[in-house]
Amino acid sequence: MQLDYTAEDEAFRAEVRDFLAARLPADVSARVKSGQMPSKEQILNWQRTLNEKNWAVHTWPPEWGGSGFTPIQKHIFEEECVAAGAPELPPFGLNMLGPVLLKFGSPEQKAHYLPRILDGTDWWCQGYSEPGAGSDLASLKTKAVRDGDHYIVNGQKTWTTLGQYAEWIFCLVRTGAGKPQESISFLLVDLNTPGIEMRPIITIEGGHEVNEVFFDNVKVPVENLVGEENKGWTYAKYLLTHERTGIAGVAASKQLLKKLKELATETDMGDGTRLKDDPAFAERIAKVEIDLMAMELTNLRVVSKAQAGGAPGVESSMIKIKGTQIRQELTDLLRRAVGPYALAYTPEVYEEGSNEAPIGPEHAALFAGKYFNYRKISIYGGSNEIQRNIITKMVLGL
Amino acid sequence: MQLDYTAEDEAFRAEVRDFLAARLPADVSARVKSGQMPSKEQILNWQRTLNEKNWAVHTWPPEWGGSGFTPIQKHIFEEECVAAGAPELPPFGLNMLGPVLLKFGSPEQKAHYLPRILDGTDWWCQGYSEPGAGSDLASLKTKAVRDGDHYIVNGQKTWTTLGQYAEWIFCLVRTGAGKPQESISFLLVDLNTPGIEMRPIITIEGGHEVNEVFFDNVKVPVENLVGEENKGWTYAKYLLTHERTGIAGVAASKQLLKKLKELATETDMGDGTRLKDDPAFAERIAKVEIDLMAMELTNLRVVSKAQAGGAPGVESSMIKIKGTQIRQELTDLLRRAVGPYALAYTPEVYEEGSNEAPIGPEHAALFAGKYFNYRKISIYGGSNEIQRNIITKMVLGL
Amino acid sequence: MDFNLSEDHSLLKDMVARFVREKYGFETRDKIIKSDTGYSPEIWAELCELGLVAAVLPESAGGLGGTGLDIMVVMEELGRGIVVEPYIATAVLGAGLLAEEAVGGRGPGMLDDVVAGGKLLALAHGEPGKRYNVGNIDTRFDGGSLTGAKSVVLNGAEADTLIVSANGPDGLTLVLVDKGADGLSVRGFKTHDGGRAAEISFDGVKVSADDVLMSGADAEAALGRALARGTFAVCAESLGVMEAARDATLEYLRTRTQFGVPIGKFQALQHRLVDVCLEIEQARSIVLLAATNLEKDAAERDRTVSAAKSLIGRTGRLTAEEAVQMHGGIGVTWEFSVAHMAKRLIMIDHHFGDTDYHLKRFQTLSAA
Amino acid sequence: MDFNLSEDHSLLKDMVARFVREKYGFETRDKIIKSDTGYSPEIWAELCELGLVAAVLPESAGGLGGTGLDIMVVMEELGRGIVVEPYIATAVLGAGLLAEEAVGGRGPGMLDDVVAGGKLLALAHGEPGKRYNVGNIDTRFDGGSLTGAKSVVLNGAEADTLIVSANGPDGLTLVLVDKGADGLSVRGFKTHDGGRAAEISFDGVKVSADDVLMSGADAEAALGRALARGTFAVCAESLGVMEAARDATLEYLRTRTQFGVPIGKFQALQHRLVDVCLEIEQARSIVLLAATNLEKDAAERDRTVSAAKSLIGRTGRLTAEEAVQMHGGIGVTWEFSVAHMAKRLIMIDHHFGDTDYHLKRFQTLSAA
Repeated sequence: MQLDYTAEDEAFRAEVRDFLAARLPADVSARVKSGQMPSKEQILNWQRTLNEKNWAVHTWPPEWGGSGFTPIQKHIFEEECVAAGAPELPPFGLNMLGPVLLKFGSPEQKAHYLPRILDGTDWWCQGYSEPGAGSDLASLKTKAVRDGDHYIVNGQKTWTTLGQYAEWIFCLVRTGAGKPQESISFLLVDLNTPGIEMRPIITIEGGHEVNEVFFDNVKVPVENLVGEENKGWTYAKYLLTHERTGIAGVAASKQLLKKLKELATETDMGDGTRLKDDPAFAERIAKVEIDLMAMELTNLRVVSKAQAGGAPGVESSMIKIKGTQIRQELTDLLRRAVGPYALAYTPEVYEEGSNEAPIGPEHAALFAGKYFNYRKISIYGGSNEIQRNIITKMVLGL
Repeated sequence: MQLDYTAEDEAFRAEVRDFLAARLPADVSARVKSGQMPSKEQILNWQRTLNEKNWAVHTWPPEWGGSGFTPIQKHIFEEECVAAGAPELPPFGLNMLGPVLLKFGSPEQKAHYLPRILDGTDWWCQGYSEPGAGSDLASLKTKAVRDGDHYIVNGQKTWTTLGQYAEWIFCLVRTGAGKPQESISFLLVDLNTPGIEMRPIITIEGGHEVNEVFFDNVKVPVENLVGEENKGWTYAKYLLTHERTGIAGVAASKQLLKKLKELATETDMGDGTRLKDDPAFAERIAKVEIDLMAMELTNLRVVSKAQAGGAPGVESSMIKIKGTQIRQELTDLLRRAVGPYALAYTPEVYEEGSNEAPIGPEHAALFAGKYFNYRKISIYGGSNEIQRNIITKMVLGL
Repeated sequence: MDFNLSEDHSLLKDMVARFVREKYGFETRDKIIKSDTGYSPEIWAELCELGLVAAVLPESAGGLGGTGLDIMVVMEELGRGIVVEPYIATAVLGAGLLAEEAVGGRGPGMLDDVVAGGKLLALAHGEPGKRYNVGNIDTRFDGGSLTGAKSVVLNGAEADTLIVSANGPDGLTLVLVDKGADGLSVRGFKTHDGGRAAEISFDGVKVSADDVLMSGADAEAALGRALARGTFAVCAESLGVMEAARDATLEYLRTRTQFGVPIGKFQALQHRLVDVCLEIEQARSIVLLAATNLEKDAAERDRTVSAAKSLIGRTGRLTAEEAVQMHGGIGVTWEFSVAHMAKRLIMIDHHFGDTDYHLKRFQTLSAA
Repeated sequence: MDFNLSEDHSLLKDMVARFVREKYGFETRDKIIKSDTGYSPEIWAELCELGLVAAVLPESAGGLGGTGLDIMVVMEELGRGIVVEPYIATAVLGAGLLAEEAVGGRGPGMLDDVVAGGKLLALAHGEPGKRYNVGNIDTRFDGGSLTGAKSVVLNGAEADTLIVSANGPDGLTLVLVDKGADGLSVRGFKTHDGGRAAEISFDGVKVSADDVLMSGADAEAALGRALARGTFAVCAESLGVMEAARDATLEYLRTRTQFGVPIGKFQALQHRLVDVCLEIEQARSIVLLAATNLEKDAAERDRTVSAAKSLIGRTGRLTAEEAVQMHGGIGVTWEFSVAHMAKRLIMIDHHFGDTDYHLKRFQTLSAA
């Protein structure tokens, strides 16, 4: 047993840190650290910067431009990126579609799509969820009917994250009449094809992160089928195992905790004392800090298992649940720390280029929105209830 | 809407309080207030004292010696009794069997048993639960086979509270082969009958409150059958509705809260400060105090509904759950308040007539035992899980 | 002891409930919260016509009630519809203060206009950097001039007239300042719960003798009552929102199917919803208690109101989070009312002092 | 980074596990906790023979390890069997102190006897009325004489020799007092978790120079280490007890039927048990972290140990209460081991400072 990072690990961390210090633009970093979305351009520029060093993707083999990081290196890299305020790269092409194409795509598909993902030419989005399907993913209804050289796609997808930025969408579609899991195919669709309409879904706090996508007799060339017809469920499940990385949110939680402590130190209670001097509130911060100390190690245990070649299976359900609880508790404490100013709903103040002063202390008014927005993290990617069902079955055997 | 007690209510409260001050023996009161069981003799003496005033039972009509209290009066009476440290009267005869006999018993049964319950001649105990049956009461296996003028009873009962004091037991027994609910009978059994053995069950904290009762070819005269054969399930359910009174435990919780506040005031933290000065602990006390303020009113809403003639139905499930949560939280805070002395397990110190000094402050060492003992209150009388199932069905209709 | 509503209160309740049901649907509300002013003049006129402002004023001031129960009945039903109209600012706080016996100057004369819907009011009391600790204020009133700043003033930008707390030669003084007065700056903003608030500053605003409502002990007592009533009002409102969120969730569990069955068949969700229901019953009890104690002496009143606000804060959070979680994806979208219920429940924690603030205040008042 | 046990640790773990499984069943334990001394001399002899005292001592003192991981491996397995033998008092605290480099007098000479099982030790440190605040002590050592009182001393009545903390001319001093010494009064008592403790007083007990182990900075540092190790030991033990309670509950849910199905089919119970499992994983992580940091500098060591004790306290309570509740009636009877697991889990909160105490200490140490 050896819980400390090795000297090599620490050297790698220093290299990453130096790189971030040298190459990450200050305005982008400031924006990310304050909890705001960077622009599409800012994200893609950062992706290109990382790609110069082959650091943009870790789930691909080096010959395709992957970093070749070990799980521990990947963990360190992500930790440093979050700490530095680097934009999160869009995972849809890099970490979702990419691994599927590498494993199941044709040589032509790989050669065409992978480089375009890596250099940011194509922004992909995900066409998995459908209205009404929820946790029961396999009950999807979007149909693709073969018609000569094309499929004709009809139906609707939803929860399409950052679809407004995307050029392409990968979709699960129903191509057969057999068992639900045996009649699904995996299709790549150009969003410029006639018959596709993307509509924003405004989320609880007022933001635009997700979309609905409507398909009305959309013609998709058969060469856009990945793998075999009706085998899509296999590819879909493969993709989902890759979706789970970073699910513990330890690095993000550390940033939130840091922000919370700063806020507690700065916040005057109106009577000369500071919020951090309130023992009950200080106790809540300490509690979640301890939970996070434990979570960091729990996560490293999983990472280290992956390092040793073990497959992160049901552990990801565990860290998903606890990780979301910690982040949600942190955003709850953050909005409480802000006090009355948490009421302010002023997205216009935080828009790029706005000159309006915020209501209350700088960024304070963002935290209530963050709290509301973060309700999603225990719902998406398999709700915490679904994760509990998985653990019940896989670990408890009940 | 009128949430205050009426002048009549207050006059009644004063009468009860005066009576308690005049008639409740100081040593008994002290024992009860410290959280210890009074002796059988002390309990029965108190029952006789109350009975002189027809105050021993409230579930019987006045012509049989019942108090005739309204639900509000009964609530006030119980509140004052608990506050004064009066022993709880054994409910088995008074509030469980009594109402069943009054409604379903023969004239002979009423004339014989009821007066003996009231004057303490017969201490009854309950023979409902069986090992393995748990929440599924109707799955009971104890058999009674008719043999001429007698039933021959074989089987086992468990969780028989204070059976060690009892002269009689009322039992649910299986007398037929039909549906579980249609083959149960309600039988009265003299515990002196040959073939009965009572064995103590020692509970988690080391106390002896409950027992197992074994029946080996026990002959019970047929006249000891209540009502009709195979109709016992109806009587059993009727009994259970009466078991639920006082289930909110508000008066008991108030006593625990009082004790907790005293302890917090007295307890030196070892650095000159008092436990009550610990803001985090004080906050926990305040939280449960507020919960209790609300609970008192929630309970009064149910009592008042009964006053108006409504049947307390599913509300009793609600106040059972929340009431047990509050009492359990209070005993948890009590054991924590005690500090290291909570470790002491010294029942011998608290036995009647012991001259040994307690470990730590007077009575302090009792609270951990109370905490452990009180784990039962969310289990017995229909576990909180069963109550949630009931509410799901009855209120939510799910 | 009697827990039934009087006939009058039952009628009032039904009336508000019907109004909310028939006139304040999701789309109406959504249009209102996205509008420039954040309220609907038409709806406001109707609410006044129904007598809802009068309902929370005492008969001595020409009102129809004004007790804790009156406030409770109205607010609970407004809560069920997550109504964002400026009712607390204008009726509970503003008109409530104008209806105080000790009020002088042009205050009493305004009341009829306010009751009839002709005038919106706001109470400008909290100050920047003071958080929920509203006992000490820096705004100065001296020589007929008002200087200072007020923070997160509920409907401060919509109000025709502000009631401003300030320290003056006679101690705490409540003065009237009309919209557009010289030296008055108002920056209105939206709030997460669909309402509006404003940052306000006074730079030598002229205040005549006629603008002075009260000062000294009268002002202290009246302001104490107003804040207690306002705090209580959001407690009662929260109860209504919680019930609506619970009902919506129950309906969702009944109708939403997953893996071939309504999700309400899943016991884990059942038991969690039961726990929410229990806590809402507890919330109802503490709101009832606070309603009753609202007319008692200040110490008992404030202790109970703080108990209620603290408990409501906890239960509101539980209810909001569980309702959203059980709704799943659609629970976090703007298009479903449960999201707005959740936002109101959580944001109530930021009005009039949060759970922690009131838990501490409860302790202080209990020890006194 | 490597989370696997070394081969030595794996062997140690298996050995203790086997011992507990084969020799420390419910009835054996029940007899022991009801016995006069509260431990079994035979079992103790076997534990010593297996080298378990040596396992937690450094090689420099003739031991076999003595790292945090050594303690963790042993204590976790002892926890699984809710073993009540005087291991913490004698091995972790007592022998641990005697193995300190700075130890003088007759201390070092006793160690072999202790390791071989010939002698039981106890650390008499906490004092009456001091609660968990063990930083300030009143017991005086002066002129070769010891006067004062010690409270809730773990296995204080069973120990052949006490290690007593006192203030003396050279500051904090650790001295040895043998059972039966003149002026020594010991009142032993049972504890709810099946163990023993004692109230002890010293009325001018003679202490020779040979009895003095350490004083001043050496004593402060050694006592700090001993208390950190003791606190850590109950954390690791708690982890083992939690796992045993979880396993027992899981087994119960699999086998106990109600309404015709195993109760493990009820989703509400499933999800609650999952939550318990998650928290136990978190507990394992924090115990691992504390094991690693046990050898680091005092500040980092104590901060992590306090984090662990606080988290363990919360999770222990959750696990104990859920395990008992899910067992239903039999969970609250003496005859089923889950009750004793629950008692140990809860009582661990009263050893070495409770959840609140350590949460505060964590804050203090984090701020420093």
